[in-house]
Amino acid sequence: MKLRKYALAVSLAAMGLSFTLTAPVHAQAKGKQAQEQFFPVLVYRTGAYAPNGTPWANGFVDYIKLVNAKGGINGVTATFEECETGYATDRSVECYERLKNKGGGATAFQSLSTGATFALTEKAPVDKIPLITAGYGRSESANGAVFTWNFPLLGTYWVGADVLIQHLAKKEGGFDKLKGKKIALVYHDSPYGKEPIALLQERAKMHGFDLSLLPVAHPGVEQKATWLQVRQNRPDYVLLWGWGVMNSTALREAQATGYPREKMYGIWWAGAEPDVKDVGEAAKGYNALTLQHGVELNAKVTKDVLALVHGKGQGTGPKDEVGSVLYMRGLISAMLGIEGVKQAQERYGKGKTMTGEQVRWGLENLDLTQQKLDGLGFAGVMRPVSTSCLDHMGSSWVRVHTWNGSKWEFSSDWYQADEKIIRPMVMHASLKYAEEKKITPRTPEQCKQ
Amino acid sequence: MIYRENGQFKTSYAADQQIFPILQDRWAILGILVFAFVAVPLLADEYLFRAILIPFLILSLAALGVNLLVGYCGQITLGAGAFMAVGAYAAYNFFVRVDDMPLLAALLLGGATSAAVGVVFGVPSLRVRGLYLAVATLAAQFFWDWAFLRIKWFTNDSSSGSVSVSNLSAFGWDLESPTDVYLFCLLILVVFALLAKNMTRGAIGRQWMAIRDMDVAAEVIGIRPMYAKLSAFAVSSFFLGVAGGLWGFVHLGAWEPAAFSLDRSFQLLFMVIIGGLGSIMGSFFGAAFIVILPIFLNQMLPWLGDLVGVSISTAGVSHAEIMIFGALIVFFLIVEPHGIARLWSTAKEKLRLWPFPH
Amino acid sequence: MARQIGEVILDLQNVSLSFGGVNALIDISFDVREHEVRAIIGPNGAGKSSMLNVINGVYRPQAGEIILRGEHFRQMNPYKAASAGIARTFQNIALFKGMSVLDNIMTGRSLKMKANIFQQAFRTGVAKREELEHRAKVEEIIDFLEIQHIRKTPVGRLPYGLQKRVDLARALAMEPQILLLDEPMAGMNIEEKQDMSRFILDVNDQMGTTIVLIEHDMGVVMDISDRVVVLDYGKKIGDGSPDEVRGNPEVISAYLGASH
Amino acid sequence: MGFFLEVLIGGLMTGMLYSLVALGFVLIFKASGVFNFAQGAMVLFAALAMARFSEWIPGWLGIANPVVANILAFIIAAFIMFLVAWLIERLVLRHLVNQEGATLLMATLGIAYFIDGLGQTVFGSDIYKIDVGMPKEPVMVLQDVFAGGLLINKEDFIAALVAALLVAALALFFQKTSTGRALRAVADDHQAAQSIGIPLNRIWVIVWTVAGIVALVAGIIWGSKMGVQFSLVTVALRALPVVILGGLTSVPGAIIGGLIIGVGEKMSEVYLGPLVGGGIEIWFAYMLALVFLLFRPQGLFGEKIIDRV
Repeated sequence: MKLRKYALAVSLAAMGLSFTLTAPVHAQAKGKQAQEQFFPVLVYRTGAYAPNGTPWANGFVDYIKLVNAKGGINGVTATFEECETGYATDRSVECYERLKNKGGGATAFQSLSTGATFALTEKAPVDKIPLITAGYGRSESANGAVFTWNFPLLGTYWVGADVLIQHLAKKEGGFDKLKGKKIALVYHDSPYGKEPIALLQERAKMHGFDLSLLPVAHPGVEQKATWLQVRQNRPDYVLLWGWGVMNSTALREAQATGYPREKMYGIWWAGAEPDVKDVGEAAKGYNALTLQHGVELNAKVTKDVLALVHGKGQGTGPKDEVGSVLYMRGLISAMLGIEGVKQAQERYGKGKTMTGEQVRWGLENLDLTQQKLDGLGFAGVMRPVSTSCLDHMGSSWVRVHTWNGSKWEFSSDWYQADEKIIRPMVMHASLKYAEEKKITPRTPEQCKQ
Repeated sequence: MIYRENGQFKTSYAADQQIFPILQDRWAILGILVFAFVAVPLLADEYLFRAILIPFLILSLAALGVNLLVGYCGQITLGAGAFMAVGAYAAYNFFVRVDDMPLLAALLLGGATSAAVGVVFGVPSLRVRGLYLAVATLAAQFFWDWAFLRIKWFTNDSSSGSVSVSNLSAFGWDLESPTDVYLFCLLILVVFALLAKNMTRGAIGRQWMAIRDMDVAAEVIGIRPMYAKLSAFAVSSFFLGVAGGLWGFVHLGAWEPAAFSLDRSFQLLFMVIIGGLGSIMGSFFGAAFIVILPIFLNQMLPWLGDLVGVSISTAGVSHAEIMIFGALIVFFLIVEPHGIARLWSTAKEKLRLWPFPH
Repeated sequence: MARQIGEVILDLQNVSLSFGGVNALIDISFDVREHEVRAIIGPNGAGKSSMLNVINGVYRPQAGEIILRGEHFRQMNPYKAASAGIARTFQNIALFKGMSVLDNIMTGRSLKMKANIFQQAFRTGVAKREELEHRAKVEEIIDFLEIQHIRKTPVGRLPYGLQKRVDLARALAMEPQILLLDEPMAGMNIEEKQDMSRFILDVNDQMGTTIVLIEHDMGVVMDISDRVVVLDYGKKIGDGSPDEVRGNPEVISAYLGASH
Repeated sequence: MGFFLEVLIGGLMTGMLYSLVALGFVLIFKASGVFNFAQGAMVLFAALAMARFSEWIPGWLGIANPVVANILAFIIAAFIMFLVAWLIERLVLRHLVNQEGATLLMATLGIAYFIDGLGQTVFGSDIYKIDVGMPKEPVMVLQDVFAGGLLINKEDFIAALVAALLVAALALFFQKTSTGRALRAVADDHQAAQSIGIPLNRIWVIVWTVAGIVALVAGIIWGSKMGVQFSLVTVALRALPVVILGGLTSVPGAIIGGLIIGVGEKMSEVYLGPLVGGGIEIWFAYMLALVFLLFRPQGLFGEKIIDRV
């Protein structure tokens, strides 16, 4: 017993020491050489959402490796450090604080979590670090006049919801045909899942369809009651707004209650391999949006990664994952950050390390033309994106893809969100935010500075 | 100086009833306060403040609240996170709905709301005990998780259900820099710790402990279990509510109910059990242990890996982190089931007798 | 002797108590006079502790009445009993293990402490003064029971005899009019028993407290009590002065038939 | 009417699975007085072991037959659960005898963390498959009785059947075997059991192993339903109201409680949920249990607590 007490005392002392040690450990990375551009990577490779977080993180990191293999960002080496958040907001904040000053200052943060995005939105302006939330985050942050540091590039949840309704209208043969239709939204009961509701309600008012909301509690493993309700109401379509295990469970429950998977449409976070591969044949016919890209096994960038990263044994994850949906999402997210830096270098000096503020300018003036995208190896993967000081989203190109039982296949043409609907909503919500926060929105003149 | 109370004779009961009757303790506390208020702001960097010290202070406050209920009054709760959430959302509503509401007032009103809710959810404790009560408190946890997601009024009709605050200031003091936020939290914590200490060494504290140790006997000597238990729930929830408000307002800035999930409740219970049930000091030890250890492991493991030339993947680090964390908790409970505070007092007793052990 | 035995202060009439079909007390009536020492005796399982539990409301009898200073109660509850000036000690020592001797005794003052929770939290003048006044009172009891040396010790660390004394001290801190003692001398050696007897008599004598006592040691009972009730299997089989009870044939047979 | 029955049946079948997890809690609490919060982690760990070994075995041994692979994997997983039980007894329980309930509860939470980490380290943190050949497509029955018929999910039905069989087998084990009787003796009184020569430590290992195997079966059922991944640990949280409703020490309580909670939960979500925006089933289950507790603090079949002074 006595020995134990000593062991305890020693471990306690170690605890105390740890407190002092934590500082030096994290200080070590400080003061690196210039000509390095540091990318913090918030990931979740563990916990309930790991199956989805992992491929995203692998794609993100692989792209940084690819850039370096190709000579860096105009000669500047891209460095990175991962920090595990477990999809928890407080750990994300800790990671943010840990990484924001590392490696000469963080370039931009990408949290891959709506909850963390909300928290970091309050912190990023203070630290002057851009926050890229490609395909997630808060929809109203597309208004760059208010959300100076947020970049919901490529699309927000309102875009997703809008396109889904457009697609359904097209299926039915026109918006007027939606009248009287029943559409159910099965959503993750969190800010993430609730984001589209505002837009769907707006659209329901416009077209006279009947929207029913069916929340599913985190993490979404128990959905029997939800699907019993679906069975009772027999909606014409089910929109699925899930993440992680919730998606595959929804598909299984749909099967168990006999709801046709062809009538189910997921957001782009509910349309990747982990959501369907385990359900297999039973998910056949299920549709989901794609945030521009889908599965891109034949894209040049995919081949580049295989050759220059995996080929040299530098691959982050398994080889067969390269090109899959979430992997590509991570890869594109990283690319957007890198391109922001590149754009900033155009103005502030090529081959130099950019500060957060400079990167923000770069992200605000992104102009990824088709030609540039082709050069980067993204031909066929995505369409041109260009941002401005007032528009932090850039573009809203979306397609639908369908699971054929063994792989995803595109099943629609390109869509764009209806600006007439989205813009007023973005303005309304962002100005309300500005009022609460006593932010004066930037004017176009201020943008020119 | 040698830690000894010999020769320090008390000539009045008043002197004997000071918070810290022993002279050396008074010096030590003074020293700690000076260190916390003066030295830390000079020494710590932003990371230490924002990622470690501020969460530590706020969670210490919450742990203090849990300890009053669990450690002093003996009512196990697994719903502490819910009361933090109630405090945070109530404070938010007072803050945004009432014009010119001062921050501190909003936080205290949040605490008061949480106290009222705590009393309601404390009612089952009059009938149900022990583990049954613990599980029953989960009802509060899940109910409030749901309520803040579903009832739009609580979130000021925000479309996503997430809320945020900024431009905080108290008494004309802008809470911008990490040092300011740290000092603000520290100040609140010190005041609340003092209040907690006063209550626990006063009549109400004795009533709580009496209920904890032997409720039938307590009733027989004229302590009303209802008053004692519900007051413990109220005070505990008040502390938790203020802590929740701080967590939302100054630590996260923007939050959703998941910030106060069941994991938070478990975390707080861990703090008081590892730190020491029925010990104010223990709440701080526990909070330090639980806040710092995972972060430390998370940063230490890759560093250790580098030393021996192994690079550990992020996933590997986090898995190792939770394994070590879990194992250490079990280890601590086995070696010292009464928590770090007991170890501390044993050490003090040894010191008191040193260098003559008998 | 200064004390004067007075009127009936506590009167139990036809009390019956059962637990799930098992009868613990059957139609019991007896009274207690002010300032007297009243003993309840009987073999194990006779229902003695249940009797005390009925008086101070821990158990609720199914039938009968409790008349306290002329006021009729169907049942008591512990808080009502405590407010009415009834204190008790416990057979198996029900001290608050996690607290010091001083704090244990201070809890006995709970009913008399009036500062509210805010005054206590901020330790305002009222709360501070009150704490000091009651501390002084408690110190008197500590002196009276000669436990000064252990006042800061956690009760869990005390030997059995001292714990019993602390239990008594806590009850005395309530300044009760009626003190119920449940086997105050069980498990003590001769010397400790003598001390305890002295304390009980002193309490009765100096403070005028009425005492209801359960005790196994017949010698002690006969020495210190004024009147004795005898219970057996939940029934009353004798009542009267020690001498009367001693001569009661039913009592003798109960005791001979029992383990004694 | 048809729909009402579907909800009822759905609730009963979910409830049966809750019973199975609740049974794990009850077994351990009965024998060792530990409220085992690691039950969820054990479900995940067992399911991970099962899924991974059934995936690996064909490669290692060259056995193509999935039935054989599954059986082997089941045996290995059961053995692993025995090892877990043995280690928990050795390293934890044995050192924590006579500690308070709250301390033990926290220790099991510590164990849960450890097992979570270990499971993911050894077996990975992706989604894995358990394929024991459960039918997935629903069937319609009684079409001529109700309009639209009655939709029955065969998978749930089989799962409920397996759960019921397991519960029956355990009941037999407790009633008829000498080990079972010893277990009950331990549950009634630790010291008495020890004094008549029942080795407490061995009993604990047995009980934890049995609870581990119960967790394994629960893990297989849930895992085959929705894939084996981390979220399985939350299944235990859904089963907690069952335990307090049924009483911590009662096997029949776990079963009846599971059915009540399962039905109450689904009914509330389907019929009350739409009125308040949905998503109420979790807290409704807890509230149901709580309200129930107010009338019967010891649970449905728990032993009544009498204060003795």
